[in-house]
Amino acid sequence: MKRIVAETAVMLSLAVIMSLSPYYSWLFVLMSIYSLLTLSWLFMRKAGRISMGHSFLFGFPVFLASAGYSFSSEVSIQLFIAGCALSFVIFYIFAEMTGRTAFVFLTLVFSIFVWVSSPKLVFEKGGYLTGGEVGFSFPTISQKELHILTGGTLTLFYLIYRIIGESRAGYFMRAVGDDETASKAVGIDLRKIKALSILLSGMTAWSAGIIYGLEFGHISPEIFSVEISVFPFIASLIGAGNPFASVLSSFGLVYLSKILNSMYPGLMGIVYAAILILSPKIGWWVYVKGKRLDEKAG
Amino acid sequence: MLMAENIGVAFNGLQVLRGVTFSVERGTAVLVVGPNGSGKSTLFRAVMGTVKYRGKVSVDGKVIEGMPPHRRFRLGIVLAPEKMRVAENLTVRENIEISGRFRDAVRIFPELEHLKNRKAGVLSGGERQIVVFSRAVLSDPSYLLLDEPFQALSDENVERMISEIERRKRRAGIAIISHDRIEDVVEICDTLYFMLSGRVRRVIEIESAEQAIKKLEKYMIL
Amino acid sequence: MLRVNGLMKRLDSLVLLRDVSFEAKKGEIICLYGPNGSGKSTLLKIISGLERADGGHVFFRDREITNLSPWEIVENGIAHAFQIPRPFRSMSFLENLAVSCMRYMDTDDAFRQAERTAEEFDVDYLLERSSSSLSQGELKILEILRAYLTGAELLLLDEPFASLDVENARFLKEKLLALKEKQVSMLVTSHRMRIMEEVADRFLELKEGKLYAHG
Amino acid sequence: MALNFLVSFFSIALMALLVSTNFRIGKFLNLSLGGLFAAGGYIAYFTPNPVFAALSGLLFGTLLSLAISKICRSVIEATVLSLGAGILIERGLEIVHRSSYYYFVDFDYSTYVILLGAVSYLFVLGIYLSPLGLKMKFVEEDHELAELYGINTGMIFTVTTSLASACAVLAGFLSSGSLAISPTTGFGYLISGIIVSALTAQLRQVGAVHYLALLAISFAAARFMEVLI
Repeated sequence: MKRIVAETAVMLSLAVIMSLSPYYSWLFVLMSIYSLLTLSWLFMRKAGRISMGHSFLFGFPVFLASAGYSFSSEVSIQLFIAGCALSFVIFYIFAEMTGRTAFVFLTLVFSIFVWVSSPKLVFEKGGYLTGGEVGFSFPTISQKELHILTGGTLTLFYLIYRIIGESRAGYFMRAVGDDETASKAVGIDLRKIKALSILLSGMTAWSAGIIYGLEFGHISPEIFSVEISVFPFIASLIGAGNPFASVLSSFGLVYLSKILNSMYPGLMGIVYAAILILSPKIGWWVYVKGKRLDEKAG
Repeated sequence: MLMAENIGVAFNGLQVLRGVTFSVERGTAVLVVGPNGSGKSTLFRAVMGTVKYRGKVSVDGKVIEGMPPHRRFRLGIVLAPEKMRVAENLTVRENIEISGRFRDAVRIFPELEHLKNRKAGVLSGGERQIVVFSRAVLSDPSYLLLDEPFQALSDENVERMISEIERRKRRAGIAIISHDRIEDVVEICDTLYFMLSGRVRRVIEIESAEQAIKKLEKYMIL
Repeated sequence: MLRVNGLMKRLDSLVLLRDVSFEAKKGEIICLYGPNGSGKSTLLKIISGLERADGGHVFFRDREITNLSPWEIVENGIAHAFQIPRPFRSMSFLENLAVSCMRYMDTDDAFRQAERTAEEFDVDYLLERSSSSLSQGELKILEILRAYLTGAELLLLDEPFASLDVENARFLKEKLLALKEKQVSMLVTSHRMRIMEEVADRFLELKEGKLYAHG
Repeated sequence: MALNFLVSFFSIALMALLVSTNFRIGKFLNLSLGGLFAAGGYIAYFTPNPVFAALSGLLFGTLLSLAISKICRSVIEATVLSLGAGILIERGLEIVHRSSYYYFVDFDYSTYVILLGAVSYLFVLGIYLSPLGLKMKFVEEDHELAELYGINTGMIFTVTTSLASACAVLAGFLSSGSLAISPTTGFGYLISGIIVSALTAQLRQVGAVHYLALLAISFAAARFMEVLI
């Protein structure tokens, strides 16, 4: 418990310090969005599912909402809710349909599919074409409000993550993450736990999506890009699976990408690529856990 | 002679084999027994090169360190792996023809003839075993490693297998891991290795089947 | 208590179980033996819901439980222990046991219950060990106690003695007898007849998917 | 119109073939093929030489397969590594071109894609119908078993990955005339290839039959997939 309080205190003080300058406030919001994305990914990872298509969970509702915003705020809200429900259902169906390995492929391929096909969404509005590669606009709020909203959301979901870890649901999620068959055999309702972990993951990602929209005032198909999909994987790889370290490494990665991309656009992509290529060497813990015991018992 | 000296294997930091020495001469057969998890299969796989190991493996005096399994195969070492490993989506015929002529297999096990176009994945355990066994034997190995060949096998086929092993033994060295039918297998073997938690605990020269079984019963429940 | 009636299982064209029927009484230990591939494990998996039956019925305490999902069957009081132990690898011995109890009690009570049970069975020295550091014999104990702690009245044990040496097998045998004193019924597959003769009340032989009763 | 349809049909069929061979023989989903395709377009823009395109693909494929066999132990690891390689190419290309987002080349070889696709299919079918076919089927089914029976799986893996990479670069090179070239050009092709080969995999066929089915399904899917590419 002490540790959770200390970790939260660190995050809150970061939030306060970074609110002092407008640039850093903007950066803090961006870092928090990515940290939320990582947390969201960790919720699913806890129940044993490695998602490589998290950009879909993160981007789909807010993408729909921004398309709806071209018409009215009501349509936007309705579409957002529909997007949340739909993305939850799709991920749940994926998790029911597939084992661990196939889930990685399916989510990855699906998110690339959405990324490639989302620019096809174009419609005419008041004589102008909107959508396509450019995307849609989204309402904004003042930077101060956004800063407080973001800091609050991040702290909230971090606390939820940590508190769930100590609870019955958290133990069940870990058990399912370790071995689905054995979990069934000790009476854990696999469907419920899968649904729970996807729901928690979704709630985190959806909130991050809204904040993303509010921060940029604009959503383009790039919200589904492969880089966003693999970001949480990379961040938790560097954070060695520890939630606090993963949140901090998300902060660090965003900061690094700002520095590198201002030196040379695309440079951060090279860093991501290098980490992915070396991941079997440095991220053994991500992969190794899924393996069954009899493989090593020979 | 096929010789494995001081073989050590570790998976994820867990020692599965700790300095095992093991050898088979041409013209002899050895039986390896021990409880599950004692490292028998891992020993065979180290000899075949499908797991990483420390130590030295040599065949007919030639050291074969760092050689991938397919080159060891070409030197005449053949492993019939455990768990009835067949290529499930290929037919019985295709499964066997990878190493030799199908009709030679039919000569040992006549029932293969009417199974030939069936996919290996739908075979029963016993049928799979004869596919695994004939595939290994047909490549005419100098050293044959059989991992649990008698599992789930009918009595008739056990006899066919044992007489085929006896026939092969004249020219080849044969090593067998078995839980089942130890009384029958001991009859055709010359040496018995008893393994426990990654070590060879006893090497018994078999003089008669009864004597060997008696010694073995001190260590395990048969 | 357990009644199995005309159970059938096919795999493509292959018949794994044909018309298997038997009954088990409370507190009884039944040993199921037979050659490899005769369908022993499949039978256990069907009873515990891990595999589906293609025909026939399973009743437990007069309720039909055929083809329910595994967690519903655990709810009814049947638990399965695997042949190759499947511990939750990120957890300690204690946590593994506690997870089992959490189905019906809150987390703090679950940990206390797990500790108490470990003491009862003289394995409390293992509590803090991580499950990846346990030996084969210790893993078997973990597997069986974890199944017991789901609140089961019938345990399905798949080859509990298969990978144990003489010493560990004796140790495990004592634990099974201790469980028997608590009136837990067991259906055990094994081909180590000598040790089973000291434990089992009754033997059933499964051969090519058919069941034969023996003294 | 008919010609256009044939071009997209063979583009999709070719990508499906590359994805499928890599997955079945190499045991990984090769996600670098999209990046390689885009790289083909860039080569067409800067040094319009098909031999150079093919050779650079071959070199890249060889490096990729060596990296995978050195450090990867599972399908997922290999797939993630290939994704990293794909992003590496894509970002590399982004750094190469800074002036504008799209490039256009002033020649159009895109009809040759039909030839490349047809030749690739004939080549693969030929191998599967030859005595080498049984060995390939064994590699598809079970790497270790194939290795135990004297098949050099490492060599087959390297050759398959290298040839597939060369093919992907070449396909991108030939298609460049009909495309707006950008670093992410290849993803549409890649994703259609993956979808087609995933659909075909549901039929659970092996050997030559599988590749014929792949061609048939590409034909059926070409109309729907055209929008993606």
